[in-house]
Amino acid sequence: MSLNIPAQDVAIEFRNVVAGYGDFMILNRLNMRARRGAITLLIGPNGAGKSTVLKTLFGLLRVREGSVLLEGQDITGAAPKDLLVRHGIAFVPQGRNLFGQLTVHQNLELGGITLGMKTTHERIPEVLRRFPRVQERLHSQASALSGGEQKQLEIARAMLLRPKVLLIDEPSIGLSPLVVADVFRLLRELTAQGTTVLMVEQNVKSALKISDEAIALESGRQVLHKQADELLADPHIERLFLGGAHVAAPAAAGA
Amino acid sequence: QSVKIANIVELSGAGATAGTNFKNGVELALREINAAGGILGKKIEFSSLDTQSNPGVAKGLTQKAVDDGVFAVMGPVFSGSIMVSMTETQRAEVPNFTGGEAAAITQKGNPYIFRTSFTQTTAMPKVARYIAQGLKAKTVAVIFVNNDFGKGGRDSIAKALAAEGVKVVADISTDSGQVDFSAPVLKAKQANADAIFVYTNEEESARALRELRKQGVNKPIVGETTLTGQKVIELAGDAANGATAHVGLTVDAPNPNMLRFKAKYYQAYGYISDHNGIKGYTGMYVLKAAIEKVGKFDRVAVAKALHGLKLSAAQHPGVLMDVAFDHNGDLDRESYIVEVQGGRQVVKAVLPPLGAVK
Amino acid sequence: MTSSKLAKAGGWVALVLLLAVPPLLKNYGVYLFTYWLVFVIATMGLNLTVGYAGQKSLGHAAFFGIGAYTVAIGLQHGLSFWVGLPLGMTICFVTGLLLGFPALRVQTIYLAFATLGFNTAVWLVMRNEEWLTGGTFGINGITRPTLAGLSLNGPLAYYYLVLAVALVLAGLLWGLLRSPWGKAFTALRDNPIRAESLGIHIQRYTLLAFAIGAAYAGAAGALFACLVEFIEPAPFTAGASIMMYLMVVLGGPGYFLGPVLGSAVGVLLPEWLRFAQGWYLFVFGTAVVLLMLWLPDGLLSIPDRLKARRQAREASVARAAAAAQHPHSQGDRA
Amino acid sequence: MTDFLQLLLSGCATGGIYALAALGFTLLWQASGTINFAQGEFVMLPAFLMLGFGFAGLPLPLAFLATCVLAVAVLGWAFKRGVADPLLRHGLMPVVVATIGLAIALRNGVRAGYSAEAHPFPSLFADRLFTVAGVNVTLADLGTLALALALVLATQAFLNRTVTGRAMQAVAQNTESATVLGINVPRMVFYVFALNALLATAAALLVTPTYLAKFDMGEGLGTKAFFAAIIGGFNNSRGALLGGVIVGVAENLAAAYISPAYKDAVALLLFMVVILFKPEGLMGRKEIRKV
Amino acid sequence: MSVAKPQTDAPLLRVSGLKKAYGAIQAVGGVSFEVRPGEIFGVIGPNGSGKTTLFNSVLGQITPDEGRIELQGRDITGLSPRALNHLGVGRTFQTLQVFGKMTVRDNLIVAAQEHHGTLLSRLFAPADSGLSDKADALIDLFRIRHVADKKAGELSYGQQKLVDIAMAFMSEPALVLLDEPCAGVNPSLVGGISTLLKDLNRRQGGSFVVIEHNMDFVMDLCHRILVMVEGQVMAVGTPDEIRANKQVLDAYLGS
Ligand SMILES: Nc1ncnc2c1ncn2[C@@H]1O[C@H](COP(=O)(O)OP(=O)(O)OP(=O)(O)O)[C@@H](O)[C@H]1O
Ligand SMILES: Nc1ncnc2c1ncn2[C@@H]1O[C@H](COP(=O)(O)OP(=O)(O)OP(=O)(O)O)[C@@H](O)[C@H]1O
Ligand SMILES: [Mg+2]
Ligand SMILES: [Mg+2]
Repeated sequence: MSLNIPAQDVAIEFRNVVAGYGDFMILNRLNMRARRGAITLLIGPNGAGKSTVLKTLFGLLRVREGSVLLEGQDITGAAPKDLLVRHGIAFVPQGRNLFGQLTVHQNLELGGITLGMKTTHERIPEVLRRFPRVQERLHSQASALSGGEQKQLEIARAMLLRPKVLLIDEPSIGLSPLVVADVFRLLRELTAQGTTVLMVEQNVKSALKISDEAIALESGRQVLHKQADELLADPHIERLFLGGAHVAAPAAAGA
Repeated sequence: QSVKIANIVELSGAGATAGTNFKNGVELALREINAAGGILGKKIEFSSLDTQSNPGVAKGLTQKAVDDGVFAVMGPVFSGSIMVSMTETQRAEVPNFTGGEAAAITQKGNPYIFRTSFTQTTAMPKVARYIAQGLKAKTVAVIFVNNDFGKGGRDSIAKALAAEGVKVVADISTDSGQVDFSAPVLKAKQANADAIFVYTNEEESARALRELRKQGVNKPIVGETTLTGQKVIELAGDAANGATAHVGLTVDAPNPNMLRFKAKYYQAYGYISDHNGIKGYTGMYVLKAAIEKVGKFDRVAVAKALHGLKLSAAQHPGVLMDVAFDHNGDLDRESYIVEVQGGRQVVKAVLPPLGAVK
Repeated sequence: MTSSKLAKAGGWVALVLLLAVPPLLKNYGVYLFTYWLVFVIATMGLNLTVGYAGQKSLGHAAFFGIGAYTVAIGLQHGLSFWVGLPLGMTICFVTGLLLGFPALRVQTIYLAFATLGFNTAVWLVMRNEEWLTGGTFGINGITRPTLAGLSLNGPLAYYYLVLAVALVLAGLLWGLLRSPWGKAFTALRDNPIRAESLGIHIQRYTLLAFAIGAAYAGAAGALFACLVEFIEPAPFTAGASIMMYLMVVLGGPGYFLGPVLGSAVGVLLPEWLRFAQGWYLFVFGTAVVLLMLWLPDGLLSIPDRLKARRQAREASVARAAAAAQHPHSQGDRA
Repeated sequence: MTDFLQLLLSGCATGGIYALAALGFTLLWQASGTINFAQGEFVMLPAFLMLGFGFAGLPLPLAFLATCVLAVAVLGWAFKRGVADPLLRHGLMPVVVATIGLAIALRNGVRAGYSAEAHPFPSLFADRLFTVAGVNVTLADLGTLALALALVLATQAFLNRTVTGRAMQAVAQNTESATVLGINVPRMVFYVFALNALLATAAALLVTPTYLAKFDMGEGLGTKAFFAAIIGGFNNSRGALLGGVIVGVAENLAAAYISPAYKDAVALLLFMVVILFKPEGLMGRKEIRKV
Repeated sequence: MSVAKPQTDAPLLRVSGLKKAYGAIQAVGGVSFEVRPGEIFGVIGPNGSGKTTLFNSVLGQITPDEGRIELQGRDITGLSPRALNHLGVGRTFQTLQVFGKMTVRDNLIVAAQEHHGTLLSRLFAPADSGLSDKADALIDLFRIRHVADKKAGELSYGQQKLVDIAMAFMSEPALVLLDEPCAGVNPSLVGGISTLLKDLNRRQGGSFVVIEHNMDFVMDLCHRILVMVEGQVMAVGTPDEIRANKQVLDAYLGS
């Protein structure tokens, strides 16, 4: 079922967590652990609850039952600001999350609001070196950027924080292959410096290649937790964890 | 045993200030009357209802009053509302006292409607006479507020001035609630008339007076009751000095009854009544006198008795000044030409009632 | 299922009450009921424009006024109410089409601003063009219509006329909203860009949403003029439009019966609060704030809220069951 | 020419008054994404509070300071907790309607609880009259205009130059993103409304001597200010000043040279033209790219 | 999987000399290409290379500065998105564009209703315009039956993406332009989409233009591929040619 992670190496732990939207519970007594200083990949079909896991962890959704632990410390119910400032968690959500009417540079500044302006201004050039495309558009209004440029800006913004724990939801959406590779490389570097990464990806095969462990989610429950390379080597991977088992050959549309 | 009277007035919306004054006057009178044993031994029950300055609501409330079997209705003050509500009181044969000054109200042949003040058609000739004969002016600039009150006044003064051979050389409309009077005043100034006639509500009157002073206008400024009211003087300060007006009802009238009323009103409500307060107060006492004259609570008889009724302030101190009603329900009594001097209204001339002149 | 049955049952009960209660009331009660129905008609139209089609209109009272003045001026010139009513609706429909054009250029709050300006312009004309509208003196002596020799002058008779018109117009609106048009309006509200790329003629539907809504206001205005038997510009200010908007939002924008409740709050509630004396409008304003806080999506969102909650619970249970049954659930793999 | 200048100057002074009230609209739109239909009442209430403190014997500056404190508590904090917090996430409509209700309640609360009369209000400026090139101006005219300008520029600078100001705008544009970045959303929202309350109090101080303290002063003021804000640019503080002055001057010129009865129509015409051809307002910023 | 060869060589869509600039940024700088009837045409390129701008120009969403667009020989430059839709051109969006407050089923029905009858006849048509069956077929095809009666705005990212794609197919367009259809979609469904497109292409001769960063998908699906870089066409060719193009490898694919 689950990989055994020694207690002192557990960075994130969900214990019987129930959470959802209004009365619709998405996570059903979810138990899950992620290893410190590693990339843990969260996979599962659309609607499995992957994004919900990240939102719950980051305090955007209320935990109805159970508890969430960070390095053994109970952080259930903590506010996002505290998680960011005190626990060093950063979150890059799915979809658009920019301030469209502000410039790219202003977006970056806001990303560093918890650091103070001085530190932020010091770090911005350093981060921008990683994302030349964003650098070129520094004084454009953020809503004018292309889809992929916006995503890059969002990731760059999170990097300013030098987080201890990075939650990143489908970074590859909209990114061109070279940039995806760059971002993945960046994530590896972060873990080398001790950052814990919890990543959701549908681009499973490439993501597995750079991940340490993988957790598969279905209907709000963990259905598997394995070493990434082990999973990659599994000949049944398609069928089992990517929803392959349920794929029927589609009939012709509407005809 | 008690008798109901409904006070249907503008307590919110554009007419709130006028309506509230009227209502306070009525209530003050009613409290006094009840304290003194009521009318014909019966206590008066009264309710005050807010028309929101909206004729549609006024109509409904009048129906409500009629449904409740009130003996008489006091109000509303705004002409538009009274036009609507008085058809309801007429239908139910309920005497109705209004504060409205539009001439049309009493020209519909409604035997149940009665004034509490002059109509514009009676007041304006007096003003016109003062302008023509007192000031010897040949030309006048008219600044009026663009609502039924102001427009009605403008129409009346224009006619009255024409009758006196005075020319209106500028006809300037303003908005109710207008803040900046520089354009109207400038136009009046440009017209270079011998006198300026200002017919707006109290607050706007104050603003107009201030702007007139600011732009250094030194022509006589004449108006009606609303130009020199206590409120205007309070709001306009020094700029009010020198303004002259024909005043039908004023708490500064040289009349002991009026001074007593002024004091009682101030004691009850913490501010000085304007003419609408006097309208409500005297209206209620006129009604009382009429009922007592008839000797019973009979609506039709009371309405009949009111036509042609003459009341003297000596016998009926509550009416404050001698007053007479004609067959239309319009009233007649003496009035004043006042001038603001040193922050006070000073009576320059007492004009006898029209009836006394003829 | 049950909630829609409940709604239907509620509708029937309401209809019976509407038919049977007024005869038991005194004049004032009947007058209030009629006044309320007039506003129901007007806000039904606004609900189409604002609630269904998502066009932020703050100029509805202008159409209300145009309807009222059409009938009043028509009567002055010997035109029967029965001609004035459809004429008023037609003029409003056409004016609505014209007002729709700005809506093609600007959206959201900017559209609200534009319509607000339109309302003020119409109001200025009503106030200043004395030769036509009577200016601030208004138009007096508006008579109520007769139908087939039957006078509708009495309060009750006139009430039933207004009720009949309200029911007919409600029926028409219901049919319209159930047709594909209804979906097109909603699509327009939710995402005009996507709608257009799916071949929906958003210009046409926008104009229609305005024009039809305006026609309803015109009908209401015509009935209003005859109800009060006097009109002046005051009830047709931008402030009146804002009150109508308030009624729609309070009742529940995009809910068919929202205007019925919303108008009740806007028209009847102040009357019920009269016991609070001088404070009644204060209480009313406070009540509006509290209602909004309690039900931000309007009074009629209650059933939806309950339904959504129930569905959410069912979905949760189903999801939990699916999770529990899952072949790969915890423990079956080493 | 002198007459024209006189009108122009008076119009500017009135425009300054409109601008002060309009500033509240632009601030709330930029920094909280709301439209407050009770903005006029937010000026009216402090005016009465100041009068009240005045009666209690405080000199005007002290009364102003005391009112600032009270306004921040009531129009800032209480408004945020009571209205903004629960309703902001439901979009614009419910907030708008709640503020309409609030306006009704405030207006009629003051009327029923205090007075339906207009009350004179002491002016900050001495009653001095200047004549420059034949044009008469009062010290109050000039002072109001100058202070309006200062407040507008200060607000603009605060919103665009400081990180806090920008964080406030960020919250208005995308609350969830702001949360994700660790911006203290509730605090920013409070700042917005506190600032709005302060500006409203300052506006009350400057506006009321002309407008007079009256329960319904907010109605007229609010409408004019609303139009001014739109003409100038709803998402730009400097736009409030420009719009205010345009409305003030247009009214005056129209009343003098076109038709007093239709003087509002000129501002209205301008307003319509602006909306149709530059909906974001003369100084407003256009939003780009939708898909 | 064998793919039907294009039937004729007369172009279905011809774009010539298309340009669009935003200030100093030349988003599309003179792009020309042809899509043949029955062809599946890929558009790839780095982030910000102008792909979405190209789509929006072709589809009337924005007005190009220069250039001409023809559909089956007919000039369609400057036509509105609605007009193009009625000419049989469907599209999907890079950013989520669904009707958030309508149910998934209604989203699909409204997507095709304007293709039936006249404005007036639609006023008297049944609520679903007789499209329920078709909608259900697509719901099954995209495996969103369990959320078919939910409001589209309450779905997960991937689910909304599927709804968006399904909508484009409701009116059976002859040409569909898809902007990153696979972003955020589960791999098994990516396969499903691919199969669907091939199927429609083979059976009904449907033509498609696809922007995608998922190279496996593009290379497997498309007959020809256009590579855009910095608003210019870098290469056009079959997947094999593109894969072998050194320039493309450097600029976009990586090795
Ligand atoms: N705001 C919301 N309100 C109600 N239900 C929601 C909401 N957001 C998501 N859901 C539901 O929660 C479930 C899980 O959503 P979630 O976004 O966590 O999925 P996911 O695993 O991230 O999917 P994807 O791969 O498509 O992003 C879905 O069934 C979705 O319908
Ligand atoms: N409205 C706009 N204003 C200014 N610049 C714009 C605008 N729209 C697009 N751009 C710029 O034009 C370029 C092309 O954008 P486009 O969205 O077409 O790229 P794309 O190829 O679709 O990229 P991606 O793969 O990231 O989606 C980008 O650099 C973008 O910043
Ligand atoms: Mg997700
Ligand atoms: Mg793109």
